[in-house]
Amino acid sequence: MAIAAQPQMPRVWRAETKPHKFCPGCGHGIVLKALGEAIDALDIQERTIFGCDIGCSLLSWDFFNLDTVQTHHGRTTPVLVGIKRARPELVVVSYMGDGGAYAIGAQHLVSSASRNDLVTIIVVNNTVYAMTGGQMAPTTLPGQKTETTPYGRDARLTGRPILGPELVAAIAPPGAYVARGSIANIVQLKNFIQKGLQNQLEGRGIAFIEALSSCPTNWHTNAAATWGFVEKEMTAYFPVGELRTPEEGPSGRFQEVPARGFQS
Amino acid sequence: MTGNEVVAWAALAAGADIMYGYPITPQNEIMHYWTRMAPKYERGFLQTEDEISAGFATVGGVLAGKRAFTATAGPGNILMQEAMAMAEMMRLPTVVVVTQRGGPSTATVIYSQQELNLTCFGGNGEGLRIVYSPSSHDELFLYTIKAFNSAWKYRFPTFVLGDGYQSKMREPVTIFDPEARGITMEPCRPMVGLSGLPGEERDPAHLRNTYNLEDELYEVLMTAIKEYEAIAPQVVEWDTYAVDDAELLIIAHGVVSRAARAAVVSLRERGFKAGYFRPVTLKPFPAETLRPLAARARNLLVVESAYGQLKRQVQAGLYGLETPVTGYLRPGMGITPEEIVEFVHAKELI
Amino acid sequence: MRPLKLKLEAMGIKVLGWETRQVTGWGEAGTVLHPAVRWALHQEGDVIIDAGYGTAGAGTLHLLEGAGTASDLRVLAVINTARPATATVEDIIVHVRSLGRVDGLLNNTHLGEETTVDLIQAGARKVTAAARELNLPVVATAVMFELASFIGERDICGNPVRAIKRYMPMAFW
Amino acid sequence: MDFNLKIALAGEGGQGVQSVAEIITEAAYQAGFQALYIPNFGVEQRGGVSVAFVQISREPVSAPKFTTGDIVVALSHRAVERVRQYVGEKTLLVYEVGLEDDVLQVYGERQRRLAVPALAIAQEEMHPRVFNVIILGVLVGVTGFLEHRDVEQALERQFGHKFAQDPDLRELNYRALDRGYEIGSGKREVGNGR
Repeated sequence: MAIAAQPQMPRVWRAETKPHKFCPGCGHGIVLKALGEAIDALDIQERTIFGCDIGCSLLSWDFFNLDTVQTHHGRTTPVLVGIKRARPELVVVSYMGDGGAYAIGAQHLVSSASRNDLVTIIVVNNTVYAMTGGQMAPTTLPGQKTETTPYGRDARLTGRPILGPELVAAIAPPGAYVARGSIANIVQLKNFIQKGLQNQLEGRGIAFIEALSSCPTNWHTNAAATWGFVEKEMTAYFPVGELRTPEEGPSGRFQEVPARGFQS
Repeated sequence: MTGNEVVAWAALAAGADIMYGYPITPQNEIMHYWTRMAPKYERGFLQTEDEISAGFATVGGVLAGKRAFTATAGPGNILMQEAMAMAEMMRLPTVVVVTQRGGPSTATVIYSQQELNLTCFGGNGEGLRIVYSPSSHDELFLYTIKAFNSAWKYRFPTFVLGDGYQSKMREPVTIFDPEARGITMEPCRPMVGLSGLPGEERDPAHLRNTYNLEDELYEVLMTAIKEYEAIAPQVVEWDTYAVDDAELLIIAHGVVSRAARAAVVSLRERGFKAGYFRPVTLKPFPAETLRPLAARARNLLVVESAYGQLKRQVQAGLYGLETPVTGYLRPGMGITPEEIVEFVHAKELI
Repeated sequence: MRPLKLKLEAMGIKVLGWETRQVTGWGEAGTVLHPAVRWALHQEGDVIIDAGYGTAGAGTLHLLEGAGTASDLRVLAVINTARPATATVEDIIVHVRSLGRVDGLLNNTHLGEETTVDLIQAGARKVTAAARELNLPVVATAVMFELASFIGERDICGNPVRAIKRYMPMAFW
Repeated sequence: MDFNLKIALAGEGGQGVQSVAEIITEAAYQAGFQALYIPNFGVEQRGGVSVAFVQISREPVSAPKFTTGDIVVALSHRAVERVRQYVGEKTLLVYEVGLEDDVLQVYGERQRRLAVPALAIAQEEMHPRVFNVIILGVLVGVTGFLEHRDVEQALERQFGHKFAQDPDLRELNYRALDRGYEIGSGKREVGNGR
């Protein structure tokens, strides 16, 4: 019997819940593949806890053969930080969209970055709130049409897209790992995520990886236009690459100071 | 010691593993004492960026199988409700100590009993929680320990509803090792980070709070509701004094019940047949116990430092009874025995 | 359409889309696309695509493989003049122009159970006037079965009448 | 014996009324009484009048605050006005003698009262920092239910770390306590708990 060649699934993927339910052309499947391969490569399936947010990321709640908790919108990082502080031997992955990371959960991101929490955060940036039907997100590009910016995002009124990795890179103490990958380069993305997990395993600090991703359903784009948007429009605003390796200090103003206190 | 110190010692005695918290008055000293003791007893602490995070990190702590808790008040209690709604949905044994302050909004940092509604019914759900309302430092100690046990035994989010007065006042307290009093701490078990390779040696734990269909949610909720109703008789607690022949029943909870009890003593000394009833658990509410007592009385007086939050619970619990219910309602104000006695006479309740 | 999926399938219509129970958290509201939708134009037989509303208008069709080249694809703007946003000829013209590719209009003027013949005919006049300005045909006026006999085969402007049974009230929205 | 002593103390921040309240509560508890102390905390604690409520009883104390005090202590101009709501007909008002005019103006001649020259004693005979310990001594003296030993132990608990650094300080505090006690015991009318 002839069988069409099937792309290899990462070991940690749960076959019983495949095919997954993301839309055709959605980037989530690719990001989760990169994550799966990274977990496989590090052989940490038995001690990895996966947390997903609200938004399309929640569709990954039964995606892996991993203990998984689906949390509230923007609250995945605090839950996983809570787990990590209680059980430091576990590896925790906080998975969410750009809305959860940069809007409703921004305070948690900033604070976890400042604390250098031992958590690996993966943010899927598709420039829209997809689950709710394509509203403007913190990452919507200037001029981009969404359901709440029907005439295009006017940056003077609604601000410019948030640069998440740049933000984290600016404030996280040494030991942090920060990168922006893209579904257009899955090998590189997997490499970034693996380094991010490694960073947690070594107890060095926070790991933050943004993945440029696609939402053809809410972009209303065909395959060619989808890839064009990810590779040209998005990367023009969101440059891909590593922003911080653990050896580097923050890109923002930062001065290493010895511990100090009041004279008693 | 102060009540906040009592809570910290109680959590330590209960074997709490980790506290997550965010500063707010009048809760702060719980964190202060905990952070001083935690390293000596190998317990954890994380100061979070807000109460939303403190609540969710507590959720994370219990998911990891640890006796985790947090403490808050007023506006912080509002933010905490988001995580507690998740705990309610997912049956997570979180413990929250609330030190009520004046409300609404920022109001005062001092004292009130205005967080009864929020603590019992906060969140977008049915209020499947256990809420203890202690009235003394001895009880604050006891019920903080009990909160951990009830939470882990019954798996409903559990609250100790204190207040600013209890937090800040100093009175004698006897602290003890629960084991020495025959109290066995309910064991904790993790919900994630289980042993065995998921997918091969066991199924992965896939925990969610989101459902697809009305029917699906309904089934989950009704299971929880029925369990809550089934355990309620084991959980519910109350206290009474001089109720057997009471013509006037004074009902109060928390620190106010001390004034209510003293008022009853004072009325009895002068020959008036007054009695006192105190719900120790506000959720579940001891309506079944209160009903026959209330039916026998000629008047009911609800005394609270809020404008009818307890009174509403009492009236709901006594629906159908004809005994008139009067309220001495002082939102955000402390209440003394003398005031209650004066009110009783002024309104000719006895 | 998700709530109607099983009912329509019982009538012999193949519905490309998820059932509500299959997708966690989307309820009736999510815009998740079933993979089969992408290949809808490659199906045998008549294919009806409900593109819904939205800023993309007919641009939603970009999600379908072959939408740009399918020779027999027709895009119809369904107009209900009882809706405030398309209540006047001018508003209908603006609306249709905002949609992108449109090949014809369909007068679907109604007020649910309270629809009257006069309302439908008034709608037909507006839609026909707008179509003339847009240089598009009016392919039909939709009339619920109960009223179809009062109008006949053509509406007051001479557009063909399509008698319809309304299923959408059984959908969530 | 029915014994439920209610004391309210008020003064400016830094006058040490909370310390006095804490020490007397601690001493009462060590002496076998039930005792409850609650500060009037909150926004007022910065820049406002600092008020402390102490209750000492044989039975567990009921409500943490009270309507009328048995003894009310006012140590500043603002405090005299602030404690008005706690002063009843039978209340003994204890105050710094320099506030005599304020007290007479607010409470009149008929109010039971005890003026204490604490400021003068502290400044002239001792040290300004023991001002509040003199007041503590007055309270111990006027109530008479505490043994000297209980109060000294409570003082040690509160200030022991300071005494260790400067032994003269202990002697100074004990002297202040004695001096206040003399003044107070001359006016012993309430709280004869033993």
